[in-house]
Formats: sequence, structure tokens, C-alpha cells
Amino acid sequence: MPTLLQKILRVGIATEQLDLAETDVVQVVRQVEAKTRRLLGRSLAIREVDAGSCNGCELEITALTNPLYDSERFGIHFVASPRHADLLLVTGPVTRHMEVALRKTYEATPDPKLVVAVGDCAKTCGVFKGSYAIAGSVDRIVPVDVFVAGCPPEPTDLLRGILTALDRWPKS
Amino acid sequence: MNDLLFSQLSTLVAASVLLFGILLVWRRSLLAYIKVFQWQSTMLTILFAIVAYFGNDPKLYWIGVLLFFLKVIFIPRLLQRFLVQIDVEREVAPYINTATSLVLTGVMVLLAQAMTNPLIRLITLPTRNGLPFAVALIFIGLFVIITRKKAFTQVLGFLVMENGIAMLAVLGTFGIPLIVELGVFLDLLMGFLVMQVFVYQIQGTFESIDVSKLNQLRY
Amino acid sequence: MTNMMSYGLEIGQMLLALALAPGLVGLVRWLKARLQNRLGAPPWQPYLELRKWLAKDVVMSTNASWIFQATPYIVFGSTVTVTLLVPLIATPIAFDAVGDLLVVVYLLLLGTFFLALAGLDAGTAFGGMGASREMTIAAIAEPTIALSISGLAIGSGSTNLGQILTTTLTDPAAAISPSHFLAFAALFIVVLAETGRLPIDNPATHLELTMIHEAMILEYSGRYLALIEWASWTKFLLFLSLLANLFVPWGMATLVTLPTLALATAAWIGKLILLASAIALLETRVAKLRLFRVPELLSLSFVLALLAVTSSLVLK
Amino acid sequence: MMQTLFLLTICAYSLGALGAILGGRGQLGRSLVGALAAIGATAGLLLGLTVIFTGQSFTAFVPALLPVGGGLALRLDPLGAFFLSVIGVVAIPASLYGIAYNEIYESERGSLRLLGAMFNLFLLAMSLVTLADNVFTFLLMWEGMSLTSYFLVITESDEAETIRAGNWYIAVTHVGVAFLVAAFLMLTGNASGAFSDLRVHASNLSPLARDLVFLLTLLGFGSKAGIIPLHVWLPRAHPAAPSYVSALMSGVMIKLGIYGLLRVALDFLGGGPAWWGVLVLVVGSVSAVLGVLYALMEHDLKRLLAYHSVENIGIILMGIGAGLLFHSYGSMSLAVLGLVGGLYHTLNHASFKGLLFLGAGSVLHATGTRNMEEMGGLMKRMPWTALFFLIGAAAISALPPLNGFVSEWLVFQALLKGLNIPGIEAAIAMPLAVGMLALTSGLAAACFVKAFGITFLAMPRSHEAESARESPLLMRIGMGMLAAICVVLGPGAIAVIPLLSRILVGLGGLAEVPVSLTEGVSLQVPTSSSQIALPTLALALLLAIGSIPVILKLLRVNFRLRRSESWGCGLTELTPRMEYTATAFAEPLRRVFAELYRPSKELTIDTHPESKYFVQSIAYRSEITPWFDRMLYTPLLHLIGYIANKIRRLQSGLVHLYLLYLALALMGLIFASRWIER
Amino acid sequence: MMIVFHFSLLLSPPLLAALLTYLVRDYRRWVGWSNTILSLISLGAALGFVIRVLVDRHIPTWGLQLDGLGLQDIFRVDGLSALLLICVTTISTLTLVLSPGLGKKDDFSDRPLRQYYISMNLLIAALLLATVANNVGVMWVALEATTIFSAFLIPFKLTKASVEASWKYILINSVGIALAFVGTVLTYFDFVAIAGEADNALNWSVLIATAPRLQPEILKLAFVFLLIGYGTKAGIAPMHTWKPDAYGESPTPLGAMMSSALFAVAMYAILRWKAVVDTAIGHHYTDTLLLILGVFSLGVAAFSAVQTRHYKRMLAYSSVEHTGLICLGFALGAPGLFAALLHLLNHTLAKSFMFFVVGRIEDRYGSNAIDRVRGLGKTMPWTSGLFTAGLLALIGLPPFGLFTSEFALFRAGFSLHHPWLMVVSLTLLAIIFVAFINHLNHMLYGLTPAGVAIGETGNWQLVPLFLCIGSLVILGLTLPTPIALLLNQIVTTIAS
Repeated sequence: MPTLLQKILRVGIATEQLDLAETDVVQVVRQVEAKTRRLLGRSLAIREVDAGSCNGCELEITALTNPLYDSERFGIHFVASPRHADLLLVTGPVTRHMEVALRKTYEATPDPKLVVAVGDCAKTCGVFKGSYAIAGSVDRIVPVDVFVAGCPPEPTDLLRGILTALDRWPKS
Repeated sequence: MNDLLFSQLSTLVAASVLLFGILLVWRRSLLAYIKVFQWQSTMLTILFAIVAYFGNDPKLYWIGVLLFFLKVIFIPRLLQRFLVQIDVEREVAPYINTATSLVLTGVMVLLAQAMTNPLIRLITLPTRNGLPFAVALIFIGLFVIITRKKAFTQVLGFLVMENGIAMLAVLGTFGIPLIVELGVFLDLLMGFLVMQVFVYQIQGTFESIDVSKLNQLRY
Repeated sequence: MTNMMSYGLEIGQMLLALALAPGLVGLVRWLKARLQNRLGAPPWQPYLELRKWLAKDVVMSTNASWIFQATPYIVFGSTVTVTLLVPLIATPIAFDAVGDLLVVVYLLLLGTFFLALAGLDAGTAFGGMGASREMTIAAIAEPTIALSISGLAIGSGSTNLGQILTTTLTDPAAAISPSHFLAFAALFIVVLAETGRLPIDNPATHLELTMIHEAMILEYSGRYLALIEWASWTKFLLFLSLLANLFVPWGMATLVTLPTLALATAAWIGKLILLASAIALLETRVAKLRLFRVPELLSLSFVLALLAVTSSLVLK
Repeated sequence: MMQTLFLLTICAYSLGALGAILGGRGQLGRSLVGALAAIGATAGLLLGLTVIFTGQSFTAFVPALLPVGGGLALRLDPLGAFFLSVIGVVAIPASLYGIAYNEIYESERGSLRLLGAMFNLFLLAMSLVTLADNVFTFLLMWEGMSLTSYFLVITESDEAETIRAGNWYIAVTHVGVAFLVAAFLMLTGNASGAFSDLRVHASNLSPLARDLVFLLTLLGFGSKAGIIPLHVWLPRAHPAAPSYVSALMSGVMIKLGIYGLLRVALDFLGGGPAWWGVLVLVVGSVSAVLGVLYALMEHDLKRLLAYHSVENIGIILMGIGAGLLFHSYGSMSLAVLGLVGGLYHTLNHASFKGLLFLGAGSVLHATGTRNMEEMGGLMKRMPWTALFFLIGAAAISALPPLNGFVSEWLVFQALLKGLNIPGIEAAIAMPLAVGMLALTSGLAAACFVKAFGITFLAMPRSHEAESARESPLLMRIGMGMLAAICVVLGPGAIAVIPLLSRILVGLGGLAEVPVSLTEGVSLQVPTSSSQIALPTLALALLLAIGSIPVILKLLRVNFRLRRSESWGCGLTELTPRMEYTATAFAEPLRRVFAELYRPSKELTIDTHPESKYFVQSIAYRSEITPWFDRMLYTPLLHLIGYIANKIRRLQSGLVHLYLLYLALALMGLIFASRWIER
Repeated sequence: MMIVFHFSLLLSPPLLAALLTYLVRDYRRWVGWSNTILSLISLGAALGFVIRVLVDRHIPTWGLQLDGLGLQDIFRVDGLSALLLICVTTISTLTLVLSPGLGKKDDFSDRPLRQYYISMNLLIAALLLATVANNVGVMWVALEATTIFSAFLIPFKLTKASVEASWKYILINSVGIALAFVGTVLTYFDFVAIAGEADNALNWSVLIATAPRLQPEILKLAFVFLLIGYGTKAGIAPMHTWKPDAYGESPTPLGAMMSSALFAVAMYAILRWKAVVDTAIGHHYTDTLLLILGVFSLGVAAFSAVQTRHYKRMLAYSSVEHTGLICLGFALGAPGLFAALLHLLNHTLAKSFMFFVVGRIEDRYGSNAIDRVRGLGKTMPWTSGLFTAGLLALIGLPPFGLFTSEFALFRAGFSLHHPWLMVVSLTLLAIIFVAFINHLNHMLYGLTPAGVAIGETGNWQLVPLFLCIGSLVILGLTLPTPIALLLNQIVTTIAS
């Protein structure tokens, strides 16, 4: 216990402080924060759907929650069930096997909801295009609000994509 | 003097009745059984006569005569006829071999002595010394029924037992009331006849009179 | 205490509890984030989540029946009722006569019962699994709770919460007995189990297979989810308050005057913050137990409680 | 008035039995038989209530009947009246329910006659058990009750399982009666056998004899009540009987065991040493915990309920044990607390277990199966049955503000007060009892989540469940009555409990002035400030729950609702086979208590003959044999079988041996006669 | 003079019936009816004796004052005899009514049937004689005669099994009864030693008057012989071994007679002798012996019942059980005696009833193996109902009379401070109970074997059977005043 505490104290806060440098990233992040606060009461629940990705995108998505990016400070967090989600983060070219699953996930998410398709594959099916195992890009299956390009996209891109999606949040 | 003679004679005859009982255990041939039984019954008749004479009980003469006709003449004859009909001569090996049986017979006599000893001390009848023999004879009859396998021998054992009881009655009480005595004889006769009928039936249905084979009804 | 005032106090403490519960949970989360060297969401994040849920639609399974719809109300309603029964800042309170410690426990069991049913209602394996685990843990935690209550009841001769508090307040020496400590330790473990904290359940997990409480409410959304989560946060607050007040009642108001109440509220919040910190620290330190190690932990707590009771009986 | 009610009870039941033998078939016949039973039960209930309220006993004596036993003596005192009322409470709904339920027996010839007749006679015998006022009348009625219920159990006699169940039932029952005969006759001694004489004679018995009587009584009545390990017949017989009969047997008949125990231990013997109470308490605790643990492992709905009867009898006995313990220490007001807790739980268990069995019967009626794994989704198909079953399930799980909670609270309070009893036994027994009671209620809740959830919720797991229809009106009425009672008896406890403490007056020297457990709207524990106010609590709860939607509406919260498939992680189709099963639900607890259950496991894997890596099928079987079967009954039956085998060799078939026995007997007795003094 | 007439009214009908049967050759239905009517006359006479005993309050006695024959006061009917007379005549009437010959034509040929009726009537006559005889010697003679007549009847169908059974029966019983005679002789010997030779010495009334002066040593020995002897006849374990065989193989009516009337008379003989011995040496000695044998019988019956495979043999073990119970009752003082006599009455009714019911089952299924009888409930609904009722009565369930008497018996036991003995007995009864229920269920349910016709036949026979079970229920619920008076009178005279 003491060693653990010592270590915690020694490391201090690992999260990148936003006020240190007003970089591009920080601006985006601030915008996200402001928007989520306005639209969703600063609480955005994300359900990630891997619709057949190579897991490159997942690595980047996971990075969002690590101490460095710490998306939680903006009220963004990942949830275990689409029932709890406001936004679906879909990765990968949609394989035949995941087609139904993706559609069902969309069905299962309560309104209002957003869909952000992450990565090149989600839009163009990438190198898997034309494979017999592919059902098509994400927008063929469910309505997509925003595509985030990149292979894989950086966490910043992800945040930007989420931000753009929030623009489409239905006004109540 | 008279009483002493009475006592001696009755004891002697009673002992000989018992002796024939023991002989029954010793013999193996069925025909010999009948002979032994015949002799035993004869001795019993004599005993009745002795008691009738010394005890001044004329009623006992009549009973003695009845006994003679029944047990010395009628029953043995019937038994002999049966033997001729079914053509068996020997008792199969009994449950307990002859030597042991004889030893056990001795034990039973001692047992009877022990059992009747307290009774003998209670009474003053001159015939009392014969009582152990009577009881022993009953036991021997029972013993024969239990250990012998042929239905025929069991019937004989039963008759010997009856003899023992009759001896007990005559020695202990100089004869029981006549009406009872007559009833007993009637029953004895009937019982014997029924048994005899069954021995025939056993022979008929099982083709043997070996009772140890009658063991199908169990549990 | 006049009736009006006492009922006012009741309503007041109910509202206070409901109001503070999300904050308490937010605080724990914040503390935990800090201990993980993260910045974390601010402590008031749960309030924001509540507001969002209340604004969202509900999606309900076609398999589910009215049980699914009634459950959030029952869970929340029973929790609210419990807030009336537990003295938070002042003692004695009007509802001391309505229910005792046992009523508190059984009312919470009522909520758990329906939540487990709702978990089964949609027909998914996760819901069933959550229900099964929740009921298992609730059942084997029960003896410890009862025994801890007995431990407390021996001293005061009553299961009445106000009575227990008064006894401890008037006789502080009794509170420093070994049985008191043992009972506290036992109850602390049970509180972790009942409120779904580490090492028994992980409130922050996303992995269905390790879930207990979360697995039951995977189907819930919108206002139903809000009610259930709020209720469970309130339950957390209530249990911490019980721990704080039953074993360390000092600071509670015994007279209803504004200054004493203010002081009592402050003391109460202070105690809650202390306990919350302890839990945050604990959750940082320990890993989740395998499900089948949980009964072992709970039997440990049972033994502690049993020792508490017997030692108090023997020492008495 | 009482005379009329009594005669009405007797006549209605008798006419019902007679009518059933003569007719009893068809809609009209069934209705008539059921209605007569209901009338009898109503009259009985009213008679019981009259006696309780007026405090006047009802007596009747017919010396011409049963002269050998001292005449047919009947007397209904408040204690008996309570149990008579309990009979009525369950019998009225059960009779009505039975009218509709019996339709399934129409197709089989003859059995409906027997069923109707035995049903009425069963009710009659049970009623008279509570009225009996001398030993012989009591035992006669007791045996009559057992016998008639035996015939009811084997109603569906074309199933071998039913017959086996019947065998178990009548065997255990009869052994119990043997104990009772011994106990009662020891109590009687040279006295007349009238209960009033028993009270006098009991005080002249030596302490050892009193202990013996008590033990025999506990065993005898315990076998009927279903204490562990004498409960073996319960999980077998209850599932086999028609459901409304199970409701009566489980709801009422086993309670008469409690009646008998109270009658003998408290009334006749006037209480005893402390260890009596401790023993009853221990027996109760063990029965409660083991009962519920075995219930958890059951997937036969009715057998599950039967095991719960064992559990609840345990809880009742815990209350009564605590009462006896206090009684021995002379704290009469606390004794009343424990006893009232037991009695109230008796009433409550009658109502909710009756309800649950009727509900299970309704399910059985609709689906034709008792196996929970083949049910599911009945909530939508049988909404009324589901609602009533839910109320029963909540009540038996002791959820406030229903009735089960109140009595469990009372028992808890009694046990907690028991902690103040000096002595190391109490210091060990009492905390354990508290823990066991708590564990019991927790497990019961878990078990009923399983029972209700698996049976009624989610998707139907079989075609039968899919096509199930709600039960006929009369069956729903029956269930509805009991459900209403369960609800009312919760807050209504404040009205009932003073009556309960009043019926105890005079038993074993309990105070002439009844101890009041209530004050205003709250239940108040004597010599303690522990209290609950159920009506207020119920109101608060109702208000809290009811006001939420209103407040949410006021806050203009989003109330839109969309229906969609269950979230199954994107499964193509969620089929019933994927649902959580009852077995799976109970699995964690089975693992936790594996030491107790000691399940047998059997895993068979069939592989392809060509390669062992191609698995064709995997079969997994796991069974639980209760330890009392393994440790107690199997050896006992083996022992009897062993001796019987030895004894049977006596009859070897050899006449020589037979004669040898005769000779040996003769010799043996001759020698024995030497040693026998005159 | 009236008395002679009364006695002859009682005793002559069976003899007359036997004679008639012997003389009338072909007209079998006529034989059946005449037998029934004559047995009713006996029954009437028996009732007359009950009235004499109860209402006139004197003991009808008759004898011939002839020297040397011992015929003084040879017939004597006190309360005990009256009770037994009722038992015997009732059962014999029932037996003759339900014997083959009445009712439908059956497959018995005339010759065995005639033999059957003759033997049966002689058996009844012997039983009546044993009951009314004052002279214990005559009683012995009559009882020995019953063995002989019943032995004739067992192999009615002349199968191997029946021959075997009858051989065992006659051999064991003859030996046993011979031992009883030894006991009788020993007592007489005692009497003669004390009071000198007397013709009427073997009269029970005389014996009991002289008893206080008799010598204990001899009486003790004599009683052992008597107990073993008559106990063989009654089927007390371990002398019961003939019972399963004889009951199992004999024709149904004989089974009924043997298990009820014959058994009752044997127990009667034991009770008579017990009274004499008790008067002489106090009741502790006989009580102890009876308790030993009683509990032993219960034990043997209990464990044998578990394993039995034939339902008639099962009834035999039930008889052993009840023998044990009655022995216990005899040993339990006045209340025990009351209970035992009531039990004797109940058992007589129940057991003979049971045999008739079982006879119907055996006729239908053609076997007395339990395994072969399945689906009885569907095959013969009424008979199976009666069978169930009878079996429940036999194992002592209410509302039948045996429950009452067993209760009274155990009450006597507990009040006399034999609690452990009673507890053991209760346990053994419970084992019997379970075993019988098991066998019962095995027979009642399941599928009727192929070739067994379904439906009742000979329905008129059900009427007397229902009367029988009805009286058992009445005896269970109440005790008719005459019976109560009779029993009380017996208890006061025998166990004073």
C-alpha cells in the first residue's frame, strides 16, 4: 500500500493539461467539451462497435481513455450496452457476420443517437473491398452521421469526428 | 410293601418303554421301527395294567385294552401294509447321525430328570419315579420327528410321543377322566389316519416320502 | 420536537440524501481518477448524467413485461423510503417508530428482488447472470447484516436506529469495545458487497462477464436507467451513512435547532467524505475477486460479525 | 350460534363427501362438492373467529361415539380456533379453485369420486383435529387426516412416481403417529385421556418422563410439520398431489404439527427446561436453512415450493423455540413475542404458500408441466396468475410491507431479545440462529427470483408454455382471495397480533392479561423500544413509488418509449435456448454450498470413431442427493432389509426346522420360567 | 331341560349339516342353502347364550351326573365363551354363505365339494364344542379335532404345494397340541396330588376354584407346555411357521375360518389356562411369558412382512402380528385384557373378511403372488376398494375397529409402565404398516396382465362383505352396549 501511494504521488497527474499549450488538439477538445455540455449535459456515452476492423482503430479508441487523454474529464465515457449509449463508434468494413449485429446495435440504442464511423475501412472498406466476406461500408447498414478518416485515425481525429457528429444532435 | 412293589414294577416297565424309544433312534429299517413301536405299546399296556391293579382303578383296564387293540394291533398293521405298498425299506440319512442322536437321547433323558426332579419331590405317588422316563419319551418322540426325513418316521415319532404322554398321564395321575381319555383316543386314531392319508398323498404327489423335499413353500 | 418540525426534518433529510448521493459517487470516481494519475471527471459529473438520461428515450425489450417498467419505480421508491428511516443528521427522528434497521435491510432487499426480476425479464443471458449473482451475494451477505444488527442491538437492547444512536451517544465507552470494531469491519465488507464496490463488483467495468449489478441493468435506458442508477447511488450513500452514524454517531444533532443541524450536516458530510476516500483508496489498491472467492470474503465478514456478537455477549 | 356453525361445518363436509361418492362428476357435481367444502370451511372459519373474538370455548361431548377412548370429546379453545381459522382461510379459496381445477380429472373414471370425497373428509378431519379434546379423538382425527390426505396425494395414481411419493408420505406419517401414540399415552398414564386430565397428570410426571414426552412429541409432530430430517415426504408428496390439495397440505396440514407441539409442550406440559426451547430453535434453524438450500436446487416448481414449506416450518419453529426458551426463563412477555411470531408466521405461511401452490397449479393446468425449464413468458399469457404468484413470491421472501416480513420481523426480534439470556448455550445458539434466519430469508428471496423469473418472465421455453392460456375464473378467484389476504395481513398485522397474543393466554401459565405487542399503528416489542409501523411504512412506500411518475411528469421528463428486441450483443436471433436457465441461476449457490450438496458429476464425451478430436456429443449430468437420504434413510432401509432377509430365513420351508423352533421355544421357556419370579 | 335344548340348538346344526351333506348327493344348491340356514340357527343360539349371560346374569351349565365318565357340568357358557360363540358362529355363517356351491356354477366337482362341506361343518362343530366345553380336557380334544378336520380341507385342490402345506400344518399342530396335552396332564397331576382324584377335576370352574391351593412349581411348568401347545395352534412365533403355508395354500373359506375363528378359539384356550395359573401363582409369571412371545411375534411378523411375495402369506404374517398384539394385551392386566378381547373380535371380523376379498382376487388373477396382481383398482373396482379398506383396517387405521382396540391396548401398556416394550411394539407395527402399504400399492396400480378379465363378477357376494366392513367401521366409531357389557363381564371374571 505505501509503495503504491508513493508511486501515485511521484507520478502526479499524467493527463495532458489543456491549459499548458493552446494547440490545435486542445481547441478541438475544448469545443467537444463545450458542445457536450450544451447538448448532453456534459455526458456522452459511447458504445463502440467493431464491425470487422483490424483492431487498429480500437487501439486508438482505447487511447482515448488512458490517463494521457482521459476522455472522462470531458464527460465522455464508454458504456457496456447500446441501451446506455448516445453515440455509436463503428469501426471496420462491415463484415457479413457483423452486419446484423451492427443493425441490431443501432436498433438497440435509444434516441436521440449518433453514429460515427471510424477509419477508412468504415467508409470504403479499405483493402477488404470486394471481399466475399464484406457486406459493405457502414453507411450501407446504418445511417452514419460522421465519417472519421484515417488508418487508423488519431485520437484527436476521433475527438474531432465526435465533435462534428454532435453538431447533428437533434434539437429538443 | 405293596407300594414299594408298585413303585418298583411301574418304574421298571416305564424304563422299558423308554428303552424301546431309544431303540427307535438306533434302528434304521422302517420295518424295525414298527416292531419297536409295537413292543413299546405292549409295555405301555402292561404299565396300564400294573397301575390299574395296584392303584385300584378298574377303568384303566378298559383303557389298557383299548390301547392294546389300537397301538399293538391296528396301527402297526396299517403301517406294515403301507410299507408293502410303497416298497421303501430304510430311513434315508437323518439330519443327525445315529451316534450323535443316541448321545443326544441320553442328554434328553438327563434333561427330563432335571426337569421333573422338583416335581417328584412335591408328590407322594408311588409311581413318581417313572415320570422322568415319560417326559424323556416325549422328548425323544419330538426328537425323532425333528431329525428324521421320512414322513413315515415322523408319524412313528409322533406315536412315540403320544405314548410318552399316555405314560405321563397314567404314572402321574392314574389316568385322566374317562371322557377325556376316550376323546384322546378318538383324536389319536383320527389324527393317525389323517397323517396316514397324507403320507399316501405325499407319496402320490411327490413320489417319495422324503419330507425334506417338501420345501417349496418358503418366505 | 413538534410534529411539523420532525416531519420537515424527515423530508429535509430525504431530499438531502437524494441530492448528495450523485455527488458522493462523483467524488469517489474523482478520487479514483486522481489516484490513477488521471484528471478525471469532476465530482458533479453524475448529476449531468442523470439529466441526460432523463432527457433520452427509453428502448424496451419486446420480451419484457410490466415488471421491467415497474422495477425502476419500485427500486427508487423503496430507496426513498429508506432515506426516511435512517437518521442522517439528527436523532431521534419521526420515522424511528415506523421502521428499524431490519426494515431498512428488507426494504433494500425489496429493490434488489425486483431488480433481479427485471434482469431476467428481457430473456438475455447477461440479465440472468447478473440477477443470479446479485441474489447470491445478497443472500450470503444477509447473515452478516443480521448479526451486525444483533451486535448493535445487544448494547442498546433495540433494533431501533434512534435508540442505538442514542445509546452510543450517551455511552461513548461502549463504542470503543472490541465487538464494536469487529462489527464495523464486518459491516464494512457487507457494504462493499451490497453497493457493488470492489473487490466484489466493479462499478466501472465494461466487461459483461465480470458484471454483477451492471449486468442486470444492461437493458435499461433513459429515465428508467436514471432512476435505477440514482437509487443505487442513494443506497451507497445510505450505507455509508449507516456505517458512519451507527459506529461514530458523534456530531449528530439531538436537538432541532438551526446551528446544531448545520453542524450535524457538516459532520455528516465530513464523515461521508472520509469513508468515500477510504473506499476510493481501497478500490485503487485491490483487484476484483473471482466470483467464487466472494463468498469466502463474505464468510469472513460473517465470522467477524459472529465474533462481535459473542464477544459482546461474553463480555457483558 | 357456535352450535349452528359447528353443525354446519360437519354437515357441509359430510354432505360434500357423500355427494362426491354419489355423483361428483360433471360441472354441476364438481361445483356442488366444491361449494359444500367451501361452505364447511366458511362455517369453520366463522366458528374459529367467534371463539377467538369472544374468548368463549365451544364444547361438545358425544359419549356414545368412541366409548373405548372416552367418548368423542370436542372443545374449541382459542388456540384451536386459531388453527381452525387458518384451515378456513386456505380451504375456502382452495375449494373454489378445485371446482375448476378438477376438470382435468373428468376423463379418468372413478378417481374424481374418491378425490371429492377424500377432499371433504380431509377438511373435516383437519377441522376436528383442532377441536379434539381427548387423546383418542385427537389421534383418530389425526390418523384420519393423514389417511385422507394420503388418498389425495395418490390421486394421479397412474404414475409410478405418485405411488412412491404416497408410500413415503404414509410411511413417515405413520412413524410419526407411532411417536405421537407413545407421547400421548405416556402423558395419559392411568388418567382418562381427556385433555383436562392430561394437564393435571403431566405435572405429576417425573422430569425424565416429561423430557421423553416432549422429545416424542417433537418427533411425532415434527414428522407432520416436516422438520429436517423427517421432511422427506414433503418434497415427494406435495408435487404429486393435485395443486389445491398441495396448497392445503402445505398451507394448513403441516401447521397442525405446530398446533400439536404447542398443545403438548405448552398447554399440557406447561413448558419445560431451557433446552427444550434450544432444541426447537436448533431444529427450526436447520430446517429453515437446509429447506431453502434444497429448494434452490429444485426445478420442479411444486417441489421447490414443498422445500420452502420445510424452510417456513423452520422459521415458525424458531419463533416457537425462542418462545419456549423465554418461557423457561420466566420472561412471559418475551415468550409471547416468540410464540406470536411463530403463530403469525403460521397464518402467513398458510396464505402465501397456499397462494403459491394454487399459482403453481394454475401454471401446471395451463402448461401441463412442473418443470420450470419448460416454462417462461407466462407473464403475458397468464397475467393474473403471474400477478398473484408475484405477490406470493414477494410475501414468502419477506419483502415489506407484505405479511411474510411482519412475522419474520417478530421472530427476529424474539431471537435478538434471546441474546440477552445468560449462559454460554444461548450465547452460541442465538447468534447462529439469527444468522441462519437471515441467510434463510436471503436465500428465499434468491429462490423466488428464480421461481418467478424463470417461470413467468422472458420468452417461453417450450411449446406448451407458448400456447398457455389463463386459467378459468374460479381458479383466479381462489388465488385472488389469498393474494388479497397476503397483502392485507402485512399492514393489518396490528389488528391481528393482539388477537394472537390473546389466544396464548392461559397456555402454560402465560399471563392472564395478554401482553400487547401493538401500540397505535406500530408493532412494539415488549421490554424494548424496537418497533415498526407497517401501515405507515406501506403508505410511505406507496407514496414514494406512486409519486415518482408524477414528479417526473411535472419535471417534463422524456416519456417516449420504443420497443425493440432484447440486446443480445447483436445476436442474429435470441432463442429461448439462450435464456438463463433455473439451473444456471442456482449454479453460483450450488458452488458456494458444494460441501453440503456434494453433487455427483458425470461427463460423457462421445467422439467420432475415426478421430478423438471430433466430438460428437457431450453429455453432462449432475445430481444432488440430499444427505439425509444418503446418511439416514438409505442405511435405515438397508438395515430393515437386512434384518428382514435374516428373519425370512426362519421360513425356510423345512418342516424339521419348524419343529425344532417349537422344541427350542419349549426348552427356552422352561428355562426362562425358572428365572421369572412370580 | 331348556338348557339342553339350547346347547343342542347350538351344537347340532353343524353336525346335522354334515350329515345332510353326506346323505344328499346331487343337489348341491340345496346343500348350500341348508348349510346356510343351519348355520344361522347356530348363530341364533349363540345370540341366545349372550342374552342369557347378559340379561339373565347366570352361567348356563349342563352335564350328566354319571360316575367315572367325568361328564359333570361338561358344558358351560360364561361371558368369554359367549363372546367366542359369537365370533365362531358369525364367521362360520359367513364362510358357509360365501363357500363355493352357492351362487354361480363353478368348476368344482361334487365329490371334493361334499368332502369340503362335511369337513367344514365338523370343523365348526369342533370349534363350538371347544368353546362351550367346561372340561379343559374336552376342550383339548375339540381343538385337536379342529386340526384334523381343517387338515382335510387344505389340499382341496390337491396340488403339490397344498399337500406340502397340509403336511406341515398337521405335523406341527399335532406336535403342538400334544404338548398342550402334556400341560393339561401336568395340571391334573397337580390337582390330583393336592385334592385327590376327581371326575370333574378338569372342569375349568373346578380348577379355578381349586387353583389357590395348587403347587406353583408344577403349574409353572404346565403353563409353559400349554402356552407352547395352544400357542402353536394360535400361531405365536416361533410356532407360527405353519401359518403362511396353510393360509397361502388352503381354499379361501378355510383360510377365513382358520385365521379368525380357529385362531380365536386357540387364544381362548390360552386365556382360560392363564386365568387358572394366575389365580394360583399371580399374574406376573404368565404376563412375562406372554410379553416375551408377544413382542417376538411382532418382530417376526414385521420383518417377514417386508419380504413376503404372496398376498395370502402376507395375511398370515398379519395374523402373526395380531397374535402378538393379543398376547401383549393378555399380559397387560384388566385394561389390556379388555383391549385384547376387543381386538380379538375386530381381528376375527377383519381377517375373515380379508380372506374372502382375497379369494375373489385369487380367482380372477389365478395366482396369489403379489407380483402377478397388477392394476387391481381398474380390474375389480369394488373388490379393490374392499381390499384396500380391509388392509388399512388390518394395519390399524381408523375408522376401523382395530385402531380402537390397538389404541386401548397401547394405553394399557403405557399405564402399566411398559413404555419401552410399547415403543418397540409401535416401531414394529410401523414397519408392518409400511410393508403392507407397499404391497398394497403394488397390487392396486399398474397395468392389468393380459388374460385377466376386467369388471366385477358374483356381485351378490359383495353384500355380506360390505356388511362386514361396515360392522368394522361401527366397531371403530362406537362400542355397542352388549359387547361392552360382555367384555366388562369377562374382564371382571377372568382378570379379577
